[in-house]
Amino acid sequence: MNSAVRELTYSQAIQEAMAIALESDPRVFLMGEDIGVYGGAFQVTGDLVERFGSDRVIDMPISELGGAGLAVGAAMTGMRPIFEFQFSDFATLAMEQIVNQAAKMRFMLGGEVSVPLVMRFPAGSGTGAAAQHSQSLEAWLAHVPGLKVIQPATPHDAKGLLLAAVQDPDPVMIFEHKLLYKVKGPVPEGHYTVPIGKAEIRRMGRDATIVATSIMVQKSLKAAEILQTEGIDVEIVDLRTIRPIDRETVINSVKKTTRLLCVYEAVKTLGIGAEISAMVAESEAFDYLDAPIMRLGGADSPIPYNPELEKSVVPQVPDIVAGIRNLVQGRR
Amino acid sequence: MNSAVRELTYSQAIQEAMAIALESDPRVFLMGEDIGVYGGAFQVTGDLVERFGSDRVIDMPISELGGAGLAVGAAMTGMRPIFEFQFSDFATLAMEQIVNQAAKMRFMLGGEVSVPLVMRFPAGSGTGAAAQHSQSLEAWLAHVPGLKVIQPATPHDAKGLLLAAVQDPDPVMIFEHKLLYKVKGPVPEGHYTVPIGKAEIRRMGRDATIVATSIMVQKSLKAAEILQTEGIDVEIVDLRTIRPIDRETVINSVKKTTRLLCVYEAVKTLGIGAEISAMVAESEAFDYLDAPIMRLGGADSPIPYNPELEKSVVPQVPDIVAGIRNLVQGRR
Amino acid sequence: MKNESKSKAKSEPANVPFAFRAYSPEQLRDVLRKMYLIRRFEEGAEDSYTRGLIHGTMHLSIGQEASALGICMPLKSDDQITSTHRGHGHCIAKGAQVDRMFAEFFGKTTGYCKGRGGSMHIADVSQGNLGANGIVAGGIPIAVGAALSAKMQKNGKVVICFFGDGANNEGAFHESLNMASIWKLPVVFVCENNGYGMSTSTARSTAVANIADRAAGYSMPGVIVDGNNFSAVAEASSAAIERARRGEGPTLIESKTYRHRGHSKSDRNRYRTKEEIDEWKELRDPIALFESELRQFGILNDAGIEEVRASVEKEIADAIQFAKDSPMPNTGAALDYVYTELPQ
Amino acid sequence: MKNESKSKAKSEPANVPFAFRAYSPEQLRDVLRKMYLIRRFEEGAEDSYTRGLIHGTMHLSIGQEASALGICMPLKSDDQITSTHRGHGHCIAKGAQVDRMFAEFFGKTTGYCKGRGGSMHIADVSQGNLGANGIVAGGIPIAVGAALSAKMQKNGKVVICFFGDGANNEGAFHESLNMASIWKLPVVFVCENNGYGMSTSTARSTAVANIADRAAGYSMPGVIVDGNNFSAVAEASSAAIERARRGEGPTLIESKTYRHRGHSKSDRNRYRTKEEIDEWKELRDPIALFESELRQFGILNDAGIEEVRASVEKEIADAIQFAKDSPMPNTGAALDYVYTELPQ
Ligand SMILES: Cc1ncc(C[n+]2csc(CCOP(=O)(O)OP(=O)(O)O)c2C)c(N)n1
Ligand SMILES: Cc1ncc(C[n+]2csc(CCOP(=O)(O)OP(=O)(O)O)c2C)c(N)n1
Ligand SMILES: [Mg+2]
Ligand SMILES: [Mg+2]
Repeated sequence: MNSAVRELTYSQAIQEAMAIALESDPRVFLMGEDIGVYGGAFQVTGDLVERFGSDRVIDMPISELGGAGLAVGAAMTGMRPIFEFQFSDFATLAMEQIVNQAAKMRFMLGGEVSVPLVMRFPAGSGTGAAAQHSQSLEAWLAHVPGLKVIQPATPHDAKGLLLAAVQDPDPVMIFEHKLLYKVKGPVPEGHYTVPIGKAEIRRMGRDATIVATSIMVQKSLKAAEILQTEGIDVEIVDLRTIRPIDRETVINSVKKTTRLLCVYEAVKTLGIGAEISAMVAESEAFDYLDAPIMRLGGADSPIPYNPELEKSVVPQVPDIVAGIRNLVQGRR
Repeated sequence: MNSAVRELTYSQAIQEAMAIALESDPRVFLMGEDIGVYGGAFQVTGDLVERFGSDRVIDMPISELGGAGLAVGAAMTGMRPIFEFQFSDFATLAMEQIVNQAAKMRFMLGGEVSVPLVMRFPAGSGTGAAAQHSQSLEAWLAHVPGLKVIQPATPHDAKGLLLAAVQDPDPVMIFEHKLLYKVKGPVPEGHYTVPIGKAEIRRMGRDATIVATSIMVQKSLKAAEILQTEGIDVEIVDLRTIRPIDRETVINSVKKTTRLLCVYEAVKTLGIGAEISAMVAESEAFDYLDAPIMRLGGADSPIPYNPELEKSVVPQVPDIVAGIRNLVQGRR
Repeated sequence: MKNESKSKAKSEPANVPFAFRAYSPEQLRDVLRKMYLIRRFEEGAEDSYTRGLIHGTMHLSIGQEASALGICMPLKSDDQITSTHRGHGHCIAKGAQVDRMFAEFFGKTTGYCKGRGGSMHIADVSQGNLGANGIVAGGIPIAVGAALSAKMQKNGKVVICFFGDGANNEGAFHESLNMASIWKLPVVFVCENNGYGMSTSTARSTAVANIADRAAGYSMPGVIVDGNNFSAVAEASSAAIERARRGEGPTLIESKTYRHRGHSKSDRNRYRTKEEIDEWKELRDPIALFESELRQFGILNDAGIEEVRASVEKEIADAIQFAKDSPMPNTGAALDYVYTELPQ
Repeated sequence: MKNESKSKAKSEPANVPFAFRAYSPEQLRDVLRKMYLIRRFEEGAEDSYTRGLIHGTMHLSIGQEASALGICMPLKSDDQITSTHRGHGHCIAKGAQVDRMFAEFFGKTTGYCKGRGGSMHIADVSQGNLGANGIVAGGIPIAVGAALSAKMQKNGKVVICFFGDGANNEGAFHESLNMASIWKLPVVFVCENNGYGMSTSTARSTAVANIADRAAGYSMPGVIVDGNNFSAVAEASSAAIERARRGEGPTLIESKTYRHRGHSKSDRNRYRTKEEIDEWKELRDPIALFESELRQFGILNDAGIEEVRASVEKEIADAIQFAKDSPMPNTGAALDYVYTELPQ
């Protein structure tokens, strides 16, 4: 296996992972709306239908609930579907099949089946698509036992985590931030996996820990550079998997830096930062804390259409800089 | 208005609230599955169809998504529907209408409409109904701006909060624990409201605060009695509304007692306790804490059918007693 | 028994119903056995519930036995089904053992779902039963997905998708039938129309006179059968299964039947009359109808029928004993099966 | 203009299309004006998008103008509609002002949604437009709910529910049509079948030849009309609206039409041929067809048509200017309208 490092965009990395999965495993197929000749609403499936045919890259009718259920049924009977929601918001139509069926089937049947299903959810704001096409709903699924939920932040992880998801015997939900699709980064060729359930320290630091997800990892790295010029040294934990959470990596980092800021785009209330905060507050890291645990999440508002309003309701680099400054300098 | 105090069951209190709303406001109607002659799966609507007729107590087909959408459309055009889900689990079928439409309609239309919609969700485990009929999904909706979410713990509050919900101009989601339906308590006659967004201190105490929701309030009160015999004096905050949260009541209690245990039945990860914990950890109460903030929530598991297993995956009185003991005595 | 031959059936092919032409006496006897088994299983479960041995709720299919048997009879053992909350009959018809079913109801580790699922999730994957479902219409897309698997794997399997009349108003019904049709998947949709979804009659809930009328909206055949007539159901099922197996796509069968019991354990039966119930019980009981045909076509005499009954009584009694004697799951094992245990 | 009378139409009632019998020249002239307005509004929006004045995405209904106008023409101003992501035409047809629409697209406080909604949520509640919807089929149950309101309030209103061919495969379609039918609600379902749901043709997505064929599954009339022929659409709409107003329940109208543009701003048009697009543009353009009828029936001559066009040009230019000049929302006001502000 060739592991030369090239630069690919996040969406190319996902497409490459799907191509490898389709090539190497006849049980794998793709299903979604307009993923064939259209190439997917975000061009992630691209020309895969030409390479693998319309029997394995299936354009389905606009029927999210039924389509998700078909994927569950196929997964229970020997296939490995990769199901694309056109926008993560449309998961609202398929929660029945995701939550009552996919997540619980193995449990309800006492272990007699498994549901090796991958679902992909293009998520997040920043595209001017307004309230019904910009949500970040990953926390809902992270609340559901039986599912695994991942949020890759880099092209490298997008490919490796998707390939891990395809191999996983249980349903894996992947939230992809739409603004990441065009972001480039090094991506090894060939097959490799990134383990589900392991966070990654993106930057080592002494003064404070940022636990971030998805696009907020990129924003936090930028904030860290600015903060470095002020002499504040930030450690950045990219959570990568939000169910199950890599407790150890988070807690060790907080014990080291003694300060924690959780940064995520979803609505702050009950977003993943709430869980990270609560997990740390009940852990042995609590005794190490030199400051309150802070969260920077989305505003308690739907995503507005107007671009300035839209930016104002999700955390931006200056918000992260300010958040860390306050945390370190004790300003509140 | 007569406010003599009688004892009613929780479900009688809800039924009385609906009757008052139907009597006093011609815009109010009920809609749900088998709420007419059957009286509702949990007999909450009872004989209301006989009193108010099948035009105002509407049995609908088994069509949760469509039914919820009808309620949204009716609410937008001058009616005040009270919509019953037969089990809260079936909300999974209607998330599209609840989250993309009801919650966001006013915002998306720049304030030109409002959606005065009440939805009732019989929730929770303990009835042997297994994984698809026992979930506690309130945290999902509490993550959604535009909604208000309440969890009455007593017959008194069930009536007063429902009447407040019917008057509210925005969508209000009410989660009713099925095991509470037969619980009795004092309920004033006639019309009264309990304010949405206000928690209630059910028991004053010095040594630790329990923030509990729904049936866990009752269990916490029992635990508090046991703890009292050991000399541990617990304060119990019944959250009542989980969106918006009554920040002030919670934080003041924690500042006083310096210890916090969040108790809820939903899956621990990303359940409401995560938000309470995180809210306190980033507040001024952080500096008052003498112990880590602890949570007691449901296990990371679907609800099993077997009754002993079922009990084992949700917090019980001895778990609460042990949780507080550890918190107060520093055992972890 | 051994002396009863198929000769009579063979001599009158035109007047002889399908089942008596298509199946051997042994097979027909086994159909009767399974009809009893369903009924006695459910009566046993009801009785155990009343005595507090089973908790939760359950939905009995007593009165619908011919439908379950007729639909499943033409299936091969590796064909698959998805079932509903009213799924005990389907489970038995597809070959499950009543001892493991009782054990499941009793919440025991020997149950089909190791005590995790109970009545609403009863399954027997080894026999191709992918499970009952607590969500009305929840199993419909799953069945279509299994049919998609069968088509992709070219394994020749057919999938039966059971659901009720109430389920036909769910969006999942619509989306699933449409996809099954456009992709010509090997699935047979079986609507067991017992006249009511819980308390709501089809007349009040459904805008068409017959559920089968909706088949046209998906360009598939819609077939109405008397669901209390085993042979009629088996004939319709057989044709639909063959069609599916030939790759010609799905069929919607509406099997008109009736449940003798209430919807579930908490039903006060306020929405239907005693007369209606009695009529179905007395004049249209599927077991009585099948017995009289068995006699008419010389397959079984009274003694033969009695023998079948007696064997079922014993099977049920043994099964309940097995369930009682089986161990409870360890409460420490509550998290088992949430995820697949990975080999270390 | 003033000299063109209705006399010609009146003298030949049999051969004269419905619209030319039912509407006055002034009304017909206004229909043409609104058709232009839709087209020029969308061209203006497209142009503004290309210049970076509008962000996000938009779905243009160019080519479908006759459908929007024909459906809305028989409505009273307090009748209601629900619309779709491809909703600019419906909005204009139902009486909205293009200046406030442009302002919305520009994200301004003077926009119909105060800059919060944009193209996908354009609404004008004052004119009975309950809003476009970003969720395919999301507006269908809402329309039925509005019709339920109308029935309960006995206010005589009728609700038009617009949706696309793609939407007809959503569960919400099925559930909504069923409920509208069983309760005989005053709603008219209008499927604007432009042949594609995004890239997926109806032939590939939908198991019936005509969407209207599905009406039978809900016991309601299913009507197919040439959606590019204003008069044909208005005639079907008028009949359905009258039926609804009489309390006889819903109708499903399938209006066959075509969108000239791609699905949205990111469409590379790989799923249809240039020939197909050109044929619809050149031979079946709804505005050209309507103009030729206006000439044929003596309602407008070339000069009259030119006059209408010119007035629309000015209206569009003024509207864009209004939008440009309008203020942006204050970013501090991001939380406005999340909840209803209670009077203190
Ligand atoms: C999505 C959903 N809605 C409602 C219910 C509650 N419920 C269980 S069975 C039932 C009636 C189903 O009727 P039908 O499909 O005709 O099946 P039958 O019970 O008659 O066999 C209802 C309303 C459910 N389990 N799932
Ligand atoms: C529930 C949902 N699924 C998918 C989409 C993405 N999407 C937007 S429009 C569209 C095509 C809709 O087709 P149709 O109903 O025929 O309307 P048209 O665009 O042709 O006017 C799709 C797939 C969506 N907005 N909502
Ligand atoms: Mg039924
Ligand atoms: Mg279309």
